[in-house]
Amino acid sequence: MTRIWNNPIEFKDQLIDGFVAAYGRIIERIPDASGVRVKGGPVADKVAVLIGGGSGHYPLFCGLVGKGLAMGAVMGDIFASPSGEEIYRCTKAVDAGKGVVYGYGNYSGDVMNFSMGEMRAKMDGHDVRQVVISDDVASSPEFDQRRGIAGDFFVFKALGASAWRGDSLDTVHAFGQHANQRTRSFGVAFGGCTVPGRTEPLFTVDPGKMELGLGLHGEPGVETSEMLPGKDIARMMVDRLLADAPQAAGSRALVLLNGLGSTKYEELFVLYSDLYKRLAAEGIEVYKPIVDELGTSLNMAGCSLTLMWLDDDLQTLFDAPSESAAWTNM
Amino acid sequence: MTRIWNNPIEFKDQLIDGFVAAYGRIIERIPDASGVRVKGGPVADKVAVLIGGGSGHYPLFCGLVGKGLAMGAVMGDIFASPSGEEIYRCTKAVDAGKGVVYGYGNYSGDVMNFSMGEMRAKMDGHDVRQVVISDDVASSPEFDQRRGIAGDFFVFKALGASAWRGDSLDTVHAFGQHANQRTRSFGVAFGGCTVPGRTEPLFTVDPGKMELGLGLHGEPGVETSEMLPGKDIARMMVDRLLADAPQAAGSRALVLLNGLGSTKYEELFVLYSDLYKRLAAEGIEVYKPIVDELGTSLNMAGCSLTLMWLDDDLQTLFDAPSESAAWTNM
Amino acid sequence: MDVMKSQATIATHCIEAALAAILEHEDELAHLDSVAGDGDHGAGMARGFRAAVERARTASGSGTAGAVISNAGTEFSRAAGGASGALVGMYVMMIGSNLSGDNMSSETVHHALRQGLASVASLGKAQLGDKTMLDTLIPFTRAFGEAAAAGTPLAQAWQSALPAARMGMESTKDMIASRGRSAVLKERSLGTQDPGATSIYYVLEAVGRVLAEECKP
Amino acid sequence: MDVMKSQATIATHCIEAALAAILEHEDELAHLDSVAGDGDHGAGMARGFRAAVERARTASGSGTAGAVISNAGTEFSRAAGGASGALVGMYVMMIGSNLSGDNMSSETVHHALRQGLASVASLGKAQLGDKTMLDTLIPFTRAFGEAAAAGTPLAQAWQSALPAARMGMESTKDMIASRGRSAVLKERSLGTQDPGATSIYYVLEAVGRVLAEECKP
Ligand SMILES: Nc1ncnc2c1ncn2[C@@H]1O[C@H](COP(=O)(O)OP(=O)(O)O)[C@@H](O)[C@H]1O
Ligand SMILES: Nc1ncnc2c1ncn2[C@@H]1O[C@H](COP(=O)(O)OP(=O)(O)O)[C@@H](O)[C@H]1O
Ligand SMILES: [Mg+2]
Ligand SMILES: [Mg+2]
Ligand SMILES: [Mg+2]
Ligand SMILES: [Mg+2]
Repeated sequence: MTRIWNNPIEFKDQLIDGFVAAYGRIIERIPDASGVRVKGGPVADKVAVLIGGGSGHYPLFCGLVGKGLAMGAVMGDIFASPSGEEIYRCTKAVDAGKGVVYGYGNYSGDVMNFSMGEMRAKMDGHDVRQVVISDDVASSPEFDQRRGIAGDFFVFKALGASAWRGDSLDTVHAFGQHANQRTRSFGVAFGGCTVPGRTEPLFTVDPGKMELGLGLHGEPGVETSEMLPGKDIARMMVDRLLADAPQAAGSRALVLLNGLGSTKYEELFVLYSDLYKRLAAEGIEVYKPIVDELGTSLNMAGCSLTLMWLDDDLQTLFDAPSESAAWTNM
Repeated sequence: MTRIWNNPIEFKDQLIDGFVAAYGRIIERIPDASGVRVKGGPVADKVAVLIGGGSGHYPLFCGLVGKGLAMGAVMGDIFASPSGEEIYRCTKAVDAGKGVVYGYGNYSGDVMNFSMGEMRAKMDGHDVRQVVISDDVASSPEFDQRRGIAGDFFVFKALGASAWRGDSLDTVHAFGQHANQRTRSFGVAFGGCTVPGRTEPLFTVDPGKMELGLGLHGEPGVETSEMLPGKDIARMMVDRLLADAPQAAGSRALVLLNGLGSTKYEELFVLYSDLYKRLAAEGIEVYKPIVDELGTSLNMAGCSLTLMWLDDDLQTLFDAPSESAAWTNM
Repeated sequence: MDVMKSQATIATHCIEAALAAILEHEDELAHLDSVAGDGDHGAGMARGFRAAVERARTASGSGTAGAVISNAGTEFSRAAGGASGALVGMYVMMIGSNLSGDNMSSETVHHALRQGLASVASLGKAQLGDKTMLDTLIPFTRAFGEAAAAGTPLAQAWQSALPAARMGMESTKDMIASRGRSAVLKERSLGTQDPGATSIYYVLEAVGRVLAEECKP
Repeated sequence: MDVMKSQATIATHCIEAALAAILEHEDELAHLDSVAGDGDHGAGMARGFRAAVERARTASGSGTAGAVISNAGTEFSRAAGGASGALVGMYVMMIGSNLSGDNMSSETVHHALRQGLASVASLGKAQLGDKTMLDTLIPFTRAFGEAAAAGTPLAQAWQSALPAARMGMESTKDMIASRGRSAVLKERSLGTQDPGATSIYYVLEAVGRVLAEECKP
């Protein structure tokens, strides 16, 4: 459960305050808005990638703002999309005149609010594109109806790298869409999280059970299963992802095994010890795997596996250096 | 609780296997030993820093092996020091002929095992020094009786940077000692962790209470207190650390607000929003603060605050670039 | 319509009553939203109406009822975020901006309610039966419209439409969500009333009480 | 001393019996260690003895009792890790390497036990009353020494020393730890028996049973 807080109503503002105080060497607060941008403001001649969504998913979203990554992040309350007004304000604060690409996970609240923000920003003359991430294969059979979960990270990395090397608005947008098309995730949950100020978790999982197809906002899974040993979870995750692999996408893939909050690194490595064998057996050539927490749901117990099938463009974008509070690569 | 495992007895081996599979671009397994070292083996003409301890604390210890950081890590079972034999084997596997500095937290098991490892390595002609980290002010009034907790990270960074820039064995060792002398931590716990294969947590905290002076191995705190709002926890942490500040150490300090596992980033940022004000009020000039998980205790709920008082040498060492699975800075 | 207080003041009281109703039911709304959603519906509605009340009070001195309400809606949206922030904010704002002048008859209010409803439907692309707040709003607006067409004054027309709204709200229990977060969980949402349909009913009910008290015909 | 089986075989059986005793009490040891320590004592002892048994079996064919035991101790240390890995491993190894030849009398065993004890004391720097395994080992070794001096054969001397070991173990309940992990917690450890003092007692007891069975005088 969430234990450290002063007043639940002020939770988000205090978390932004603390984040900005801690990482002021990388980011700065956007004046009069619930968001942050790269230190020093938008960088001339670069398309700005603006990412965002509800809070409670750190390092999504503010932890991924910095050189080679997003130009800014707009931050909603715990599990609540930021409002159209906040998105509009942040759009103005990151646009260097080259246009803005929004990147966010596909949830109806986010879609509505980002679209309202876009509408207002366009009225002010900002050129805006959207990449709505839909990697969660458990959430719908139709690709563009799916939710966005930890796959956000790979798409943001592609968007950010494309923007920072100076690509045009159309190109950045196209790479973001392309990255999303090639990204798939599947998650499992073992226990729900508790939001600040409440004492009961959003959902509970019976002992000996697990939830398949978790949501990143504390939503329970789409079905319940017996709790399985690591190697069976590994098999199931790989099977579910490969059953839904993008067409003609080759065999090279980035891999992210992502912890949701309380499922810790050691467990993830044990799971990975089965995953990598399984992926190899299925002919997947894994590139620079990551086992970490890159999209959390407060202290929810669970994890997800994401694959992004690579081509040379996406590999180059992933390899491009970046520096942010939560992700730095050289 | 720890939920993903196949067989508790094989937990450590599988976690090493998974870690090595995931981060093979940075590290490699040390043949015939429970440890990892930088990919390609020890680097000629450099002192080797060998860190280690029980597992369950990721990114301590294996996550901090890489350029600019440790040359290798020796990994014990969950919460158990690695054995003298394993330490001996890893010492041989990292020494490039310039000597080895051990860095580890002060626990009696680790002290005994590292000393046995050292004894055997010395018999084989390896030049070995030790830096035993003792940052936890709650654990004893006497400095060198104290446990090592998240302060390990700052000491390892100093050791690693000194070794990688080519300092002599004596110099690397001296910087490590110096870094430890200037490092202080204090932690609080809200709930215990559960080790693989068990269903009960190591300790429980009554609702509405918290434990002061947590151990990094799931040991309960040294005293119990009422649960406090964030700003009062912040005040207490700062007070406890400053009451024990190193003599004549100036006012510039690195700061690490470290999550133990289930106390997540948003909570830590809320806490930091009070901490930074408190530190400023006490005249501490904070340098590159970190709010992250750099020393965990499986899924224990709690956090600790670490300060390392800087001088120019230590600041240079902290700023030196490094690249490992869990910590990269440019 | 004959009122004792200024219509802007009544409008402000409506927003205040909505906030009070949401705060009273905040835990229940959180619980409903946690079954198949993310549990934040109570907090989000409270956040929105808290901000809306502040803005309404500021606007109330100088403005018309319409100005108070549209300002409150804009502020609701900004502060609340989330799906309901966008939808309810838009609803309130569109009602406000369609309440022309100071002529608050049941007919002008009906016109405003229809515009509000249309904007929610077009923003959210949901339909009757999708297990959303529309399942409360559509029957409410229809029943209100019938009363208005029959010449019923505002406060009574509002009262007379509440039972339809309540039935609509309750009907969401037996629906499978197909819009919003809970849509993913399909059958899991069965048996639980939709949080948005519930909160908007509480709001309508609270507004009804203010109108009954303060709009003396 | 007159034995039916080879002493190396008996030594192997002792290690096997120790493992069985630890496995039987693994949960209890985990629990004792979780009060003021890190809860891994049962797992660590089990890990150590599991590896020790394998090594003992391999060594048993060709070696003496001393070789079996010292090999088992080395392997215990390597596999177990932790404070008890170092200490118990060292203890077993030193006993083995001080059991000269095949003459396993109560006197030679007493000599070996004293060497084992001394190595544990010097490695861990603990004393009687510090709430460690020494509180079991010191009284055990003293009582065993007295019986050996009186000419009691090995198996009986061992039996006769167990009550002192048990009393030592039980006395740790009322002690405040001043060595090892639990030392930090001081008063918190009061009332709980020391895990290391407990596990080593189970080991001594199990070895006693093997000796009673297999060392026919
Ligand atoms: N597309 C939509 N159209 C109409 N109402 C919707 C839509 N999506 C969600 N809702 C309503 O919003 C409610 C959830 O609001 P809330 O929990 O505040 O937002 P979020 O889903 O972003 O957490 C649902 O119960 C439903 O009534
Ligand atoms: N310095 C010491 N001297 C003697 N025995 C010790 C010492 N430190 C620890 N012990 C013993 O080791 C036991 C704990 O062992 P274990 O839990 O396996 O190791 P760890 O403390 O490394 O987790 C204690 O109960 C105590 O009996
Ligand atoms: Mg929400
Ligand atoms: Mg231990
Ligand atoms: Mg919700
Ligand atoms: Mg222990």
